[in-house]
Amino acid sequence: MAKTDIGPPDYKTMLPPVIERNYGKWLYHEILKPGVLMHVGESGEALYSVRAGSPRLVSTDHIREICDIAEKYCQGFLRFTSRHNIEFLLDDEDQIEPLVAELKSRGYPVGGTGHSISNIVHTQGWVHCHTPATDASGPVKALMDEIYEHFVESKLPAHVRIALACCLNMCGAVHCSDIAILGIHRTVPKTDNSRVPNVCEIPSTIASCPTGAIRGDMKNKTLTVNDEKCMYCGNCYTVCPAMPIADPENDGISIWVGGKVSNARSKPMFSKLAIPFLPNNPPRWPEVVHAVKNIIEVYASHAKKHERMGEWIERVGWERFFALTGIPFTDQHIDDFDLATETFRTSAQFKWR
Amino acid sequence: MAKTDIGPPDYKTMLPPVIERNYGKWLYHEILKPGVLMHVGESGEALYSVRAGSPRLVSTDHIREICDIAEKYCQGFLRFTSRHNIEFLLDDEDQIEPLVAELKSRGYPVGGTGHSISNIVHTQGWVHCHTPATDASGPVKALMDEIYEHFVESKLPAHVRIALACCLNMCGAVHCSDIAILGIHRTVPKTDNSRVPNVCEIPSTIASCPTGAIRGDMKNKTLTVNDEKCMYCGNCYTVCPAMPIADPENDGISIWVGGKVSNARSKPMFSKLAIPFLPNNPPRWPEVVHAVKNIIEVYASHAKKHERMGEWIERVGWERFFALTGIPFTDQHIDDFDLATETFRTSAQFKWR
Amino acid sequence: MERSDTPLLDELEKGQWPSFVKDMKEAARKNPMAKDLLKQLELSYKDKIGHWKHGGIVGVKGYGSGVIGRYSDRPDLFPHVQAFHTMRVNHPSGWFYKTETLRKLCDIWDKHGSGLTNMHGSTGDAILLGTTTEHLQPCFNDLSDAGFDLGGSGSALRTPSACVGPARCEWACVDSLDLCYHLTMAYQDQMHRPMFPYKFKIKISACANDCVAAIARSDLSIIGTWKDAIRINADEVRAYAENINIQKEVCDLCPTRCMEWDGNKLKIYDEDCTRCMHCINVMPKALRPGKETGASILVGGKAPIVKGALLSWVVVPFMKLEPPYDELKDLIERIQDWWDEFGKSRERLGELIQRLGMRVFLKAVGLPAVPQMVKAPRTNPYVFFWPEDLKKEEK
Amino acid sequence: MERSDTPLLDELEKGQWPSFVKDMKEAARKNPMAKDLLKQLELSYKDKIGHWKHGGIVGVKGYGSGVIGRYSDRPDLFPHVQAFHTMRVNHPSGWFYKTETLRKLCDIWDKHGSGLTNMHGSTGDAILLGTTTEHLQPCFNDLSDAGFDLGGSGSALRTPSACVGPARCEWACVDSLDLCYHLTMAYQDQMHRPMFPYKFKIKISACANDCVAAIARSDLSIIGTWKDAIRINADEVRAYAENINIQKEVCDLCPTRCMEWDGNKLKIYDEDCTRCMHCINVMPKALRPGKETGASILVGGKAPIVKGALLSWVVVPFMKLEPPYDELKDLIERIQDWWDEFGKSRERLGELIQRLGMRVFLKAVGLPAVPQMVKAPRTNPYVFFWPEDLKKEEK
Ligand code: SRM
Ligand code: SRM
Ligand code: SRM
Ligand code: SRM
Ligand code: SF4
Ligand code: SF4
Ligand code: SF4
Ligand code: SF4
Ligand code: SF4
Ligand code: SF4
Ligand code: SF4
Ligand code: SF4
Repeated sequence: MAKTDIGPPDYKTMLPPVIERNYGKWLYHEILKPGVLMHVGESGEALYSVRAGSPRLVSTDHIREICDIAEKYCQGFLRFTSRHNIEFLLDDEDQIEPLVAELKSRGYPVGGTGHSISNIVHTQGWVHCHTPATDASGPVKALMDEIYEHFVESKLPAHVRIALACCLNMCGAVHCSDIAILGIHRTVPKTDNSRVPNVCEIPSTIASCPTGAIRGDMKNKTLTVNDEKCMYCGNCYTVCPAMPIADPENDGISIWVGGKVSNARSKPMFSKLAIPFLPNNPPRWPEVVHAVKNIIEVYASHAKKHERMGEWIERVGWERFFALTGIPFTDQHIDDFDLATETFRTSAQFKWR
Repeated sequence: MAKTDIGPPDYKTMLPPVIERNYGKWLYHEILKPGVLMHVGESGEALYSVRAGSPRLVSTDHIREICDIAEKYCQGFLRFTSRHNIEFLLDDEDQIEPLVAELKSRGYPVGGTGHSISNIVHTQGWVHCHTPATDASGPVKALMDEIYEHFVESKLPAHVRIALACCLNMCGAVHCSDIAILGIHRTVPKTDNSRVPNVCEIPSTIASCPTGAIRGDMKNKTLTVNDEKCMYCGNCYTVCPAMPIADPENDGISIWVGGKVSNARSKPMFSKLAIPFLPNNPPRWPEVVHAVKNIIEVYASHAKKHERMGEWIERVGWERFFALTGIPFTDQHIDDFDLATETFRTSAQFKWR
Repeated sequence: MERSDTPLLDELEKGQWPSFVKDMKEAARKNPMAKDLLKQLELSYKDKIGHWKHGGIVGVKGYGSGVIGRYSDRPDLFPHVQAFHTMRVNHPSGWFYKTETLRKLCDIWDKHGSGLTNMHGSTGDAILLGTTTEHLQPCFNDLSDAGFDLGGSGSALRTPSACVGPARCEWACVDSLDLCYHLTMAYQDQMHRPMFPYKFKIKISACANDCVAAIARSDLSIIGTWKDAIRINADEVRAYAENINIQKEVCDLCPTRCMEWDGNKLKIYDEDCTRCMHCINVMPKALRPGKETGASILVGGKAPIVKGALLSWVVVPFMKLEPPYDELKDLIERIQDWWDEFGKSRERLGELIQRLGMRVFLKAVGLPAVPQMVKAPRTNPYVFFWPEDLKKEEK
Repeated sequence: MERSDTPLLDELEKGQWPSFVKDMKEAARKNPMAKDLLKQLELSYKDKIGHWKHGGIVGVKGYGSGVIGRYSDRPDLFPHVQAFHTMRVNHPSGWFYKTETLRKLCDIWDKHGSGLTNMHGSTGDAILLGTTTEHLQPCFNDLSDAGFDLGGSGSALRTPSACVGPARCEWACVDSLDLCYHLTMAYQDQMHRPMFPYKFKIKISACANDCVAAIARSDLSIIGTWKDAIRINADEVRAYAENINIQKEVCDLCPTRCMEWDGNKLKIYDEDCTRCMHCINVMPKALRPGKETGASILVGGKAPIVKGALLSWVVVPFMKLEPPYDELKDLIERIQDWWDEFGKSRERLGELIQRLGMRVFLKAVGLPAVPQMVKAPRTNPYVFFWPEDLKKEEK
């Protein structure tokens, strides 16, 4: 019988000796070049981390390749980052260049540090989930190919964090990203009332709807959606499989901007709607790639140093953001959920554009 | 038969000649001294306005006295301000000093301009309304006596606008004042179900409750309040006289700070809760007077020039405001109505005090 | 010395600020209503509770509003205020008066009422405080003869009000007084015969200083502004520099930081200016609003009841406002029609928009969505699409 | 040349960024599940729709969570992914691995699953992507033997995660890794046996840069901070001054403007500092967090479903955090007990507090109200009073 509740391996057994010795006693760091960090301890000892990009959806052979590299240069010590990059941990400065060279030759991008675009946090999409309105890995790959330079170089005004979630559940918390790419449905779920009695609990389905669009008939065990109140979040489908919502023609992607998580300078902020809808256009989602690149370029050429996307927009104003990016403003940009009034312009201060 | 729908007298017939001549063609103004404004037209002509305080609740004899003065110095032209002060309108500079002298001798305070505390906008209170939780004119008089110097002088960092409303209906819109004094009830209305069928409409009474605390029984024509959900707003009483809420022992006053209306520098802001409760202590409400003076003094000694109360607090932080004023912070300060989450500190940025 | 009937209120005759108790006593000397009011108020000061009953519906012929009914809960003690109704009287725009007009008002009120008034009520009306039911109609007749009319109450339009504007202020971007008068005259019917879901208030400030607090307390707030550049008088700027620190007091407090001062010349990047008025306020001799003036239209402002207080928000960034104000009146009527159709009883315009959403409102009244309407776009992904936004489904 | 089965996906092998399609093909070469996954994904690319059915409940003995059930809606076409469940595996704190450990994981997964993984999932688990129902238990057995355990799913605690913290970062104010490991071990039961109203996430960032995005995506967010002064190395400040504009890049961007730089000396008014990290971030050699370190505890963060997204907010401004972390664990348990008692099904902690109010929450968990909990006090006057706040009524 397998042991249960043993928890994960103790991280202490996973740390390279240089970390063990300097644990909690680091003094400062420097970014030696994009993707290469040096952390210096109070002891004077240095740890070098080389960060490489990853598609996150990786095969066991790919992991073994990473292991091979780590064994060759890092005594077998490595880590993954909170954005799913790979970090090779070295104590020997001389190994940096050979490692970087080998990584490049094997097609691993080295970068993601400082004022760059790091890996795109993303989710399952069509690879494994049941509620996606788009794929995850595909748009990420298509986009990273096009903004590759911003991963391997560090030439933006500040960090730009991009995330993608394939449905409104927002796994990965795209809601606080400089640029969020979000799969959305746009049509009302098609309730199959013949299945409802078997697979759905009526009260919890009703409760699942954020806008109260679902009415239930307890006697006949049926559910009805008020089309006018439904904003296609898909939450009812999560609790009731008889309410599928995917719709190949009308599902797609929305783009959100200006969120952040860190407390540096400004407080954490949610991302705000920039583009309500772009079509799903596999395999390379050109409309999405184009839209995101446009936003990055406008940001890069207008923001001041250290200014995150949201900080820049707050400074110049949303009217200016829409003018500069050429993105049309629509009634969909205006909040109409619970806290909507907090977003209304309750002042006479605004710019003409 | 009296003519109906004739509307008010045409304002054009009420304007002094100097205004008629310079209407819409003013060039600039100067505050010659507290309470005395000079407006200069493109024509070079000047209009002088002398502003005097008023209790607002005035007798016809008082109005006649004002008329006497206006006739003596201003050819019978005067106006009232949006804060219920009286303005005497002169075109002869030489009349200013005699006018000011006469006003002073008759007990009219001259001031309220510039960085002063102007008249307190207020409401009916026990003088005429049916829902007050406190009096209006009384606390205003008691307070103005104590902060008189701030009306007749102009030595604060910026305008301080004080308003008082005797119940949550907030006539006069105290909700955007530098300091708002608000009458509040603190006990649940006592429903008289014997009167409900005659004087109340059940559905509209239920609908009147912001927190959904009222249940109705349509058959027996009764109303029940869920004590736990009631926050004593008194709105049910407004629509249903059988639900009186006044309670001499527990009614009183709350103090709110940091609101503003103008768009100058910062956007208009609501006032925020400073002191949840002070007792009704007629005739001079010493606790209220003391509390407001304390807030004014702390503000006066800490804010920068041109910084309104709310702007100062936003700059230094609410934790600092409570520390400097010595006002205790309680769970009542934390919002728990509809938009509460918008007020929570969703960041790691704060001061220790 | 005689013992006073009103020992508590007497305390409020002391002190430097003008005393309402003095005014009440003045009136009480000649008027029994005022006398009973004073005594009832003293009782309230003793009991710490009001002594008025829940208001009743009283009025004048042909009108459904303009009078607030009021009855004492102790008519046994204070028979002269058994009925003590308030009359709300339309004020002249900007609260300008000639003394002869004011004197007429006083005479009428001495004849029919308590002799006590509020100059003015918070909405802006001249408030005639306390008369009997019988006196309402005769009082109204006299008012009407003297050229006065009643304001609003109940589910009706209220007397619009306006800042002093072009009559005395160099910053007026619209003729607030004329517009106020025009709207007051145009909407007499809506004011006097309640037919809306609830009250509706209009206030006009001729610039962003908002001296009538329009944004905080009107369902429709009109705030003057301009489209072109701030007018700079460079010499006067330099003159100010001798007395104030322009960098600190002006440039550093500009919300958009769109000004540069090099110690000699002031440069404003007008495309970034949000016309907050601060720089102009501090240097009125040196700076003036631009010449292409008009107003922003905002809607939804109100006090807390029922769903919480709202400040008005922008729905039309810029509208030229010139007589006969047709564009504005059209808009007001489209807005009121929609509110009238969909608003529940006691639901203010702002609350209705809150309930149904801006997109529904904008479509109904025919206004285009623009970024100036929001502080920021939505953060939640609960986005509705209009049917016409979608591709036809294949099946 | 042979026509490819996956012409659409093949397009995603092109380009410079590492391709997941390459990995899928790699796995597909030896694994039929991976092969069918690839083909089903191609179909999705063609159809623009997912081909997975609504998840079912599957698991391993004794656990109610850790596995996400998944079934193809085209088992006719892709029989090898008819069942294709994901296993969520607890990661070592900070995602540190020795290669030997990783290799073990790979071997197990080649034996039991598709050979495809996510390193890592968004919550932080090592995600083993796709196996059959029969393989779940044997796979778990092998994982357990290798020292691994499952993470959470359903209405259970999720694997806590932490920033790299003291292992590599000079700014760590708490031992995020040790705390993460400690909590993960302490709460194995809550993680593996769903008994909450909904999911519960804990994330730990050892400073306010929040490198695990704790504030945005955990019900309980722990963010390191300090109470004393920022440590300044004056020489290093001067050294930075040669490369950067300290006034512009540091002082002017300080959110509280509490720094003064005179070209030679940097002065920080620490009582005004909100420890945002910006100045330290820009000059890591010159500035360091203080020595009196601990963490702020925030609660309520979550994604939009159902009531809208929330960021966590402060409930304990400062807590010292040292093993055995009793104060913290007490608090977590009090919070979870309250949530457990009052939370509706699928109601996250933040939503429950939103529904019942902070005052009820604070009282229940025994925390004092402090101004650090709010951006600003309430603006609406709908204030509740506890019965004990009131005077006894006389009648
Ligand atoms: C490795 C990692 C932590 C981990 O446990 O895995 C990490 C490591 C460091 N972060 Fe971070 N951060 C990491 C994710 C984050 C995240 C979370 C995220 O992106 O999802 C954030 C919040 C992002 C946001 O606000 O949306 C984050 C916000 C920061 C900041 C604040 C940036 C800002 O100005 O807003 C700093 C400070 C800086 O870089 O100047 C920072 C600084 C650092 C430093 C310099 C800390 C140090 O002294 O070692 C590390 C190197 C940064 C670099 O890449 O240049 N780290 N950092 C994560 C790397 C992710 C990746 O692969 O790219
Ligand atoms: C007479 C009056 C208009 C009226 O139609 O009656 C008026 C008149 C002027 N206001 Fe005002 N304001 C008047 C109520 C207001 C209000 C409304 C209120 O207080 O309820 C506000 C909004 C207050 C708020 O934000 O809460 C208001 C915000 C301003 C401001 C912006 C102040 C700020 O920095 O926030 C200015 C600009 C300034 O004074 O520098 C201003 C400036 C002025 C100027 C200088 C305009 C001018 O050039 O003539 C006038 C003399 C001001 C003075 O008293 O120093 N006026 N002013 C009102 C006098 C009320 C009183 O008796 O005290
Ligand atoms: C007389 C006056 C106060 C004063 O002393 O100045 C007043 C007095 C009353 N107001 Fe008011 N309101 C007065 C201006 C206001 C204002 C300010 C304004 O209009 O600029 C407001 C806030 C702005 C707004 O409308 O939102 C205001 C918000 C209310 C409310 C809450 C409305 C809301 O939607 O939140 C009520 C409650 C109601 O309508 O049932 C209310 C109700 C009342 C009633 C009619 C009491 C009631 O529940 O029926 C009061 C009658 C008192 C009496 O016996 O005379 N009064 N009331 C003001 C009208 C005088 C005038 O005509 O000039
Ligand atoms: C695998 C993963 C995405 C990924 O590719 O990384 C994931 C996948 C799913 N998430 Fe998630 N969530 C994952 C991290 C998150 C995160 C991020 C985090 O934990 O830091 C969030 C946002 C933070 C939060 O919890 O609020 C997240 C918010 C949701 C929600 C919305 C919850 C809410 O309260 O708003 C749902 C909906 C639900 O629970 O019914 C959801 C539901 C799901 C389900 C179980 C679908 C469902 O409706 O039952 C997905 C299963 C996919 C599959 O077939 O494998 N997932 N989910 C992540 C877990 C991997 C891991 O264990 O490491
Ligand atoms: S975001 Fe939605 S579709 Fe994507 S993995 Fe999460 S639950 Fe599934
Ligand atoms: S999709 Fe969302 S909004 Fe529409 S009925 Fe389902 S739960 Fe409600
Ligand atoms: S604030 Fe309340 S009590 Fe005072 S006058 Fe207005 S409605 Fe009456
Ligand atoms: S007083 Fe207010 S909260 Fe209490 S029952 Fe009446 S309407 Fe509801
Ligand atoms: S609102 Fe503007 S225009 Fe009107 S009086 Fe005030 S400052 Fe002058
Ligand atoms: S009006 Fe306001 S925003 Fe415009 S320049 Fe002057 S201070 Fe700046
Ligand atoms: S959160 Fe702070 S302590 Fe943790 S890794 Fe990031 S910068 Fe370092
Ligand atoms: S940590 Fe942030 S708030 Fe504190 S001094 Fe540095 S920049 Fe300013």
